[in-house]
Amino acid sequence: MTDTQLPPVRPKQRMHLRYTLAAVACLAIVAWMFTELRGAVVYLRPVSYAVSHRSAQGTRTFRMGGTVVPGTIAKSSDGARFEVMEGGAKAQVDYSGGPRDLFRDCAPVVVEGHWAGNVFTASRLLIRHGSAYDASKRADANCRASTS
Amino acid sequence: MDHNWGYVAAGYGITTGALLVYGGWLWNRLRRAQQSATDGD
Amino acid sequence: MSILREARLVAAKDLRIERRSRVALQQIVPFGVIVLVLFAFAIDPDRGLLPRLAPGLFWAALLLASILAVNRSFAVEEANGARDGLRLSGLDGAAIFLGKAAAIAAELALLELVLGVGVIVLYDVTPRNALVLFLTAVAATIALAATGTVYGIVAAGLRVRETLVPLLVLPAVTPVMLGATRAFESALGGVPSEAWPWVQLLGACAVLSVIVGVLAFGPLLEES
Amino acid sequence: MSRNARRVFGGVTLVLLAITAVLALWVSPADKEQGDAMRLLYLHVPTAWLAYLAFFVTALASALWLWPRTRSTTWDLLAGASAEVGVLFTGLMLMLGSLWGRPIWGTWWEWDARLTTTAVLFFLYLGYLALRRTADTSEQRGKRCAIAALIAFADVPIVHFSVNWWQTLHQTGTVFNPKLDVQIHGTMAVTLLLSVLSFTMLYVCLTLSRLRLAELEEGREQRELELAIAERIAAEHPEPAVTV
Repeated sequence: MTDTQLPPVRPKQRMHLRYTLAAVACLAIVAWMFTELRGAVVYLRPVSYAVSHRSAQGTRTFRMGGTVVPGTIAKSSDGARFEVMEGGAKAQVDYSGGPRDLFRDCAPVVVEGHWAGNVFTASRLLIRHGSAYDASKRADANCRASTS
Repeated sequence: MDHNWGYVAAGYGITTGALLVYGGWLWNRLRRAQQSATDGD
Repeated sequence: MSILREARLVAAKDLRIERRSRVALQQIVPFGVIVLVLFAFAIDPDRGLLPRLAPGLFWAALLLASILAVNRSFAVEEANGARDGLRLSGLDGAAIFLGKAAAIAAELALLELVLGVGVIVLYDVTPRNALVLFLTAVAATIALAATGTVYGIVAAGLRVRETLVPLLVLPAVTPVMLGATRAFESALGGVPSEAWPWVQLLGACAVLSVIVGVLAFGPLLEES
Repeated sequence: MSRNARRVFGGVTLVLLAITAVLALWVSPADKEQGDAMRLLYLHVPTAWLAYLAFFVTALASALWLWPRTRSTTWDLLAGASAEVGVLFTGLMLMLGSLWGRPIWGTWWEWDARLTTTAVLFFLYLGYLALRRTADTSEQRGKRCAIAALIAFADVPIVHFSVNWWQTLHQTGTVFNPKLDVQIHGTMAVTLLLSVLSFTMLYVCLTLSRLRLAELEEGREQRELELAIAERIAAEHPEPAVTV
């Protein structure tokens, strides 16, 4: 009598099935992360994207990443005006803020600010740097060679 | 170009300090634990 | 599916306790509203800032209140050896997990409604893109409730459970907080199409946290 | 390891660390782009690598503890020891990265994917250590800590691949990038390699010492518990007085 009222013992197979299903689902999510999620986490927008989505962005603040076009830097007392390029697109940047050590022609930069007409008004300027290290030559040799 | 030796010194200094503090703490505790282990037996 | 029936049983039990004790209604919801008001005090001088920060503040308030909900959900099992009863009930561990998480999710949904009205009234936010807002809220709620339930059982039975739960849960739900905030920002004031990757991320978080809970809750309940 | 082997290993580690310091600070040249700030690489990269390694060891030991056939208290203690050393190295890595970012990027901290996920990693394992400390008995500790460690480890690959998946301020890997294209050469490469090697040996020293400490303390607690039980039994059931 009492035996039948006791809850049934969970079969081990059921746990195995569960682990298999979980593993399949996890693998699917990982695969999906590698393919789909790449555009999800956006720290910065490349110049080409920022330029093509200029009207949609309005005057909202975002970060734009690109390379300083050689010969376009005009420093002022409280910042600098320069152009950045990426993916064939160029944008004029009006930066007001402190100077940066590594800011110069061909420097890879991130500017934080918003569009004001065709000019990007930036309040912050960050310098990215590459993953290559060398004692004798600069990492931006390609940019210099292609533009000069 | 500014060579930023200050940041380098701070980085190496803090790392050395932290490792020394942790290592010293570990060494002390280990010695005391070993002593009490041999005392207990 | 007996597992869903068992889960409904556990969820109904938890919700019945909450309906009778009124802790959720009289303490957790007011707490969330107070947090919302405090944020407004902190940012008061700059009126234009509040609507822009509203998505982040909404989810931060909800997150803080959800810690209370998780603690409450496991506090009711602490008294009178109720957790032993649950363990010996013969219910599937996965079903107990789903039940408790569903009960927490229901409380969070109620809280989201109240906080949503609060944000509209106090922060001067105009709701837009209802579909994005709804999907974001659903995915984030599932992820928050499931993660909270997992860490709730991890900390169950320890003397310092109340203080340990926030330390464990808050870092683990940062992706949810981030995703939900960004999706809400895009829906309310930004480019709505930019919300979809975040909604997908939230969906992935929800699925993963439910998987972890289904697998780990049973063994953890046995041990606690 | 025997007592002597431990001493030799520890001595070699210290000598290698000293050589690394000399190479990193004096012998190795400054980077053309970044100047001497680049010398922080020789500490930032090994500490980052050890954070990964330490948390991997924690996850592996936790899994071995969870599997019934290999269950042993040593795995649980090793997981705890490795996580503690890992948190130390993660903290150092964040500090070094911040000191490096200030002169080069122009900011102490930035919420990009790599930095954010690393901060989350730090707090996940701080929580894990707190969980270990608050469990009263080793039986109570084992399973919940092992599962918490496995959940937390999911963040490690996300941290590593974040710079390849997403646009970040942080650069991609110098050595372990998708193309395995090593972008450091000569004295710099030798210094980095030696630094990674000596720090890995330091990790082994610290973790094994921490494990031994944990074992000694666990053993002492066990002995004290047995002693207390024996006293309690003796107090409740006094030996019948011998009547003459």
